[in-house]
Amino acid sequence: MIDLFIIPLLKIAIVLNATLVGVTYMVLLERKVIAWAQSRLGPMRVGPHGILQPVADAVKLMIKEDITPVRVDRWVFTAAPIISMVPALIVYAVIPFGPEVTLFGREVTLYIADINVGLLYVVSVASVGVYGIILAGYASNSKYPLLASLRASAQLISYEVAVTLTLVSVILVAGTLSMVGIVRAQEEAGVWFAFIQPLAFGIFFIGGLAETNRSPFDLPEAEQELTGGFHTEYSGMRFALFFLAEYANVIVVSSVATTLFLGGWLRPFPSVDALAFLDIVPSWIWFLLKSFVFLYVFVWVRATLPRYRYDQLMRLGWKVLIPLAIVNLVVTGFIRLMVL
Amino acid sequence: MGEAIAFYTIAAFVLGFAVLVVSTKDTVHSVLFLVLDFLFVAALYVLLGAEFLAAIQVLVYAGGIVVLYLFVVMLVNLKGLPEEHRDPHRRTKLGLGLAAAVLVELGAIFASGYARPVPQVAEAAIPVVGNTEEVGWLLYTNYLIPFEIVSMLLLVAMIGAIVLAKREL
Amino acid sequence: MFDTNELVLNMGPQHPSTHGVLRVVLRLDGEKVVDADVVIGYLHRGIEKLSENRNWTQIILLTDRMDYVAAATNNVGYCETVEKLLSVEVPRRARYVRTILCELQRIASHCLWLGTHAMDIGAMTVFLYAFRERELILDLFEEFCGARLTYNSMRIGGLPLDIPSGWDKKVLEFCRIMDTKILEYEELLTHNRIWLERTKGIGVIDGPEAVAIGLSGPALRGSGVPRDVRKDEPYAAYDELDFDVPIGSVGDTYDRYLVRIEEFRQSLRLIRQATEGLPEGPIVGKVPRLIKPPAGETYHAIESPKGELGYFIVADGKSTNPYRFRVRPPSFCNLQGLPRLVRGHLVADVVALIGSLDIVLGEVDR
Amino acid sequence: MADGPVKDPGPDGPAGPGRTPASDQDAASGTPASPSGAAPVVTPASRPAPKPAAAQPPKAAAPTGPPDPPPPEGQSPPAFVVALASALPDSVTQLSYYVGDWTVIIPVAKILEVARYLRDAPDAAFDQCSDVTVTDWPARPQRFDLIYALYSIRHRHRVRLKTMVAVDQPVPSVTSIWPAANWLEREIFDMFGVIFAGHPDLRRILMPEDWQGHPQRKDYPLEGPGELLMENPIDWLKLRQSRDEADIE
Repeated sequence: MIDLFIIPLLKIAIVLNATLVGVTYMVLLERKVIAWAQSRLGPMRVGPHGILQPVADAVKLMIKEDITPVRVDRWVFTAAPIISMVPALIVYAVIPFGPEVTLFGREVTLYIADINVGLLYVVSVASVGVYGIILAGYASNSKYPLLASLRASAQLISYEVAVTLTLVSVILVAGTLSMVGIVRAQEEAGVWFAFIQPLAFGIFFIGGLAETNRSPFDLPEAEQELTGGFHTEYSGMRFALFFLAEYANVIVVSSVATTLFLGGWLRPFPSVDALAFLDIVPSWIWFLLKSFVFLYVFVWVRATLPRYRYDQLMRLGWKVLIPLAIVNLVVTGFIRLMVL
Repeated sequence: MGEAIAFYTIAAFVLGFAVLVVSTKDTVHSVLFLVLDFLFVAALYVLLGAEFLAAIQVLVYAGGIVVLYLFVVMLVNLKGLPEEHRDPHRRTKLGLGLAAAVLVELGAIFASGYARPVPQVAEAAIPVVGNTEEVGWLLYTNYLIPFEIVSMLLLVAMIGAIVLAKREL
Repeated sequence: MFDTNELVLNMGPQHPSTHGVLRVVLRLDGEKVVDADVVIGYLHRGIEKLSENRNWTQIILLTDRMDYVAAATNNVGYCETVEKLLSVEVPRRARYVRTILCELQRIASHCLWLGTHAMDIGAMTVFLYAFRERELILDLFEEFCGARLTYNSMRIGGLPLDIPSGWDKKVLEFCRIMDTKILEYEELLTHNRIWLERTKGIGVIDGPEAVAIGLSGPALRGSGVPRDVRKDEPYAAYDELDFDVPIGSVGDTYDRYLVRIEEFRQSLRLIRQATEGLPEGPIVGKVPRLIKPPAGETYHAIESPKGELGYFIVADGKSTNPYRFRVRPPSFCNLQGLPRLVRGHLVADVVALIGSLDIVLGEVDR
Repeated sequence: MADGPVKDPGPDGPAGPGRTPASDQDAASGTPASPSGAAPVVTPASRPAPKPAAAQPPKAAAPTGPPDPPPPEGQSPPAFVVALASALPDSVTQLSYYVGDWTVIIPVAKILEVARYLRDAPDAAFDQCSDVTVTDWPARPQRFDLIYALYSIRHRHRVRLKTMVAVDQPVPSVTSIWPAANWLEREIFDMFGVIFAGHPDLRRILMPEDWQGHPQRKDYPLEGPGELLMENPIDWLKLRQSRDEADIE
């Protein structure tokens, strides 16, 4: 009974809460890091060094008036933020934060589920997230959100092709679809897949930026002629859901990248015995640290780069990334065939 | 027992959403019900132990194809009145005809299914756990020709779509 | 709205990237701009008419309100025109200080341009960097004349006050800081691939055509025309100082960017020379207490950060206000080239091109 | 300026005869101006005249134009002016030099010819039309001074063309020669009501499309339609109504 219900439920509760808190602090991290990059201070007023700013933001967004414009499609308008939030959260079911640990004399795995098509699950759930964006644009019954949502979803779908192709080459190397299995494969290989598949890693990172609509691919949201993007008509908590979903997706991409390319919960250089003292640090801390590096890079990129134009973005996706990903896949397959 | 409950619940949802797909007036809502329908079909696959198929169902149908449907439905203005036709009951007749055909087909399947027992070989071919490798083997051995034909067909369709969409090449 | 018919898109007057109250009506074929109609006048305050009803000294503060990000330059242009009408000799020290102020103002204006232009293209950090340095200049101006935006910092015949003690050291210190900051901007943009893709080949215009449609200033020099009023018709102390006029080669947005970046350096060079060689002496020439130039008219141009800023002033010799006060606003004349530049580009480029022309609506509309 | 001193008899050619008609005109327009004031030259159609003439009388005599002094002795005009006078006879009615600026005064009919000549002649090469503007002298029958400020990038010299225009007298547009004049001429049309024949797009530019009157004319009240409200409320109401209707459309 305990193994079947209580522990999974506890794990779900912990992961869900950690995610939501993480998302809100991701916002603070972004504001702070960008502020430092721009020689500013960022939020400083709420708590020491603005540490409670996310709480204030959350309270503000919750007590703001939640406006439903008159001529919108009510059901879809309400459902859209939820549809975009839910996939971003349920992805965490398969993300391994660490291997088994012993807690209170009981073997506990530091992941909610290890399903044998874990990676495929991540991809398919992420592909459902696009509905939130499309429906928000459609339901708003307004020109700019519609255009922005079409752009956003076209961008998302295009880059998903490249990203999925890179994932296939990772699968080829690892020989499994299970997220835990992929980490274990890296443990056996003694090297992170980022070093075996550097091209795939690069494409995944760029594609991840584009899929989460982050700078320099953030034009569906910030393009000057499209005003606010697909969530222009949203306010209050519904807007907050879109906001949270975006950052949750950023964290998902970082976690997945960590798992696939940076050895998940493994310490750096898992094959070098001289570094064995690093094992003192719990595995999940390693995982969080690596994800944090990713998050930082996401913010860093935003502070540094200008924005692509829409046609340049599509050209980059279809004419550069996808061909590169295919070449990478073919070469990986070929080498794999030779080696085995 | 639990499996049966799960199956019937999911099946009820599948059927219910299917009915909603055809009965809803708003086309966008109808497409959305289609997505929900696909998600529950994926749940059925999970119940059958075919997780790979379930994931692919969500990825390809819910995440890919229906998005394109949604694009088309959103961009083509369907709010206008349908054009006049000489026979106003044309659609009803067509629908009845199709329904009859489906009924006959179902009857035939039932009849043949009850007529001879399910072969044991098929039982073994269905992987006990959702086995991605198994699916891959089958696709590239037993079903290689159909698989390749389907991929050619898709390629042709893609080229056709490009030719149609791009006026000047 | 997705058929191939032309679509009319209205940008502005309330729009984040039109730099004020500019309205551009775009005729689009898909995403491509077929034609653009620029609608201006939302900030028209009738400064020309107003000036014809103020006395000669009061007008100085009206000129502040035209190109409000380069107020000192406007002051200089106006005062020099009146001095020309009065045939007053401006003391050398005043001319040097004017040059320093003009060049500081050019850097401030270019900082603002760089920040907003980069922001339009999505590089938000450059925006804050550029404004950070602009603050330093505003501090210098505050110390000089007490104001941070609209300075009213000139008098006909010279300056209202001498520079505060130690001010020149601060100016040199600023030059030293600015030298390193320009490298920072360049590091973020000049070789950035996305920046190159967004600016190279956008809004290409060759030299003769740029002259014909009336571009001036950096927008003209970006097309390779070495036209700079400071060099061609020297005013203030420019004939005594050494500087180069950077020009572009292709005439696209990137060239205009490079020209302005190089102008940062040339301005610093000018400021250094003028500050180090600042002559002693009076700061105001022999100007009558009641300014009343003899009847006559003249046109005088200076190089504002935006281009050729000309004043055409008619004095009737009887009243204490100009009979006709006309400004040739560089932003107005440059903005005229916008429809030509945007034709054939995408909507997102319109934003980049408005930024690349560097307009200030206060000056366009007056 | 550098290529000027070759021809000495030249300056007297255009300047000599040019000086007399101008001074004649000054004298001629000076006398009738004082009794009638600005009243006869107010455009009849464009505006419900808000009795601007009332503002004028306090000044004894409205000025009738700048002095346009001739070049002083020994100051020879630039070569291109001499060449212009000989290439296009009757094109230069007067030549003026003041605080270092050369102004060539030409008749309205010759604007296009002169402009084209000044742009194309190799020793003139005025490729940049810096500014086009107008000075309003309401006391004069040809009330507007239309001024073109030209600059040559090749030779680095400047000249101003000036011509006198009456109200409702169409002026040939120079947009075909200098496209830069487009908006400048529109602004003049907007502010002074000078009509440019052959302008591709003669609309108001700074004022709203439905604005009545031309604000920078000397007889235009300083405070706009508000003044109209004080003096003639009925007209003001009509104006507002027509504007509202335009908005609705």
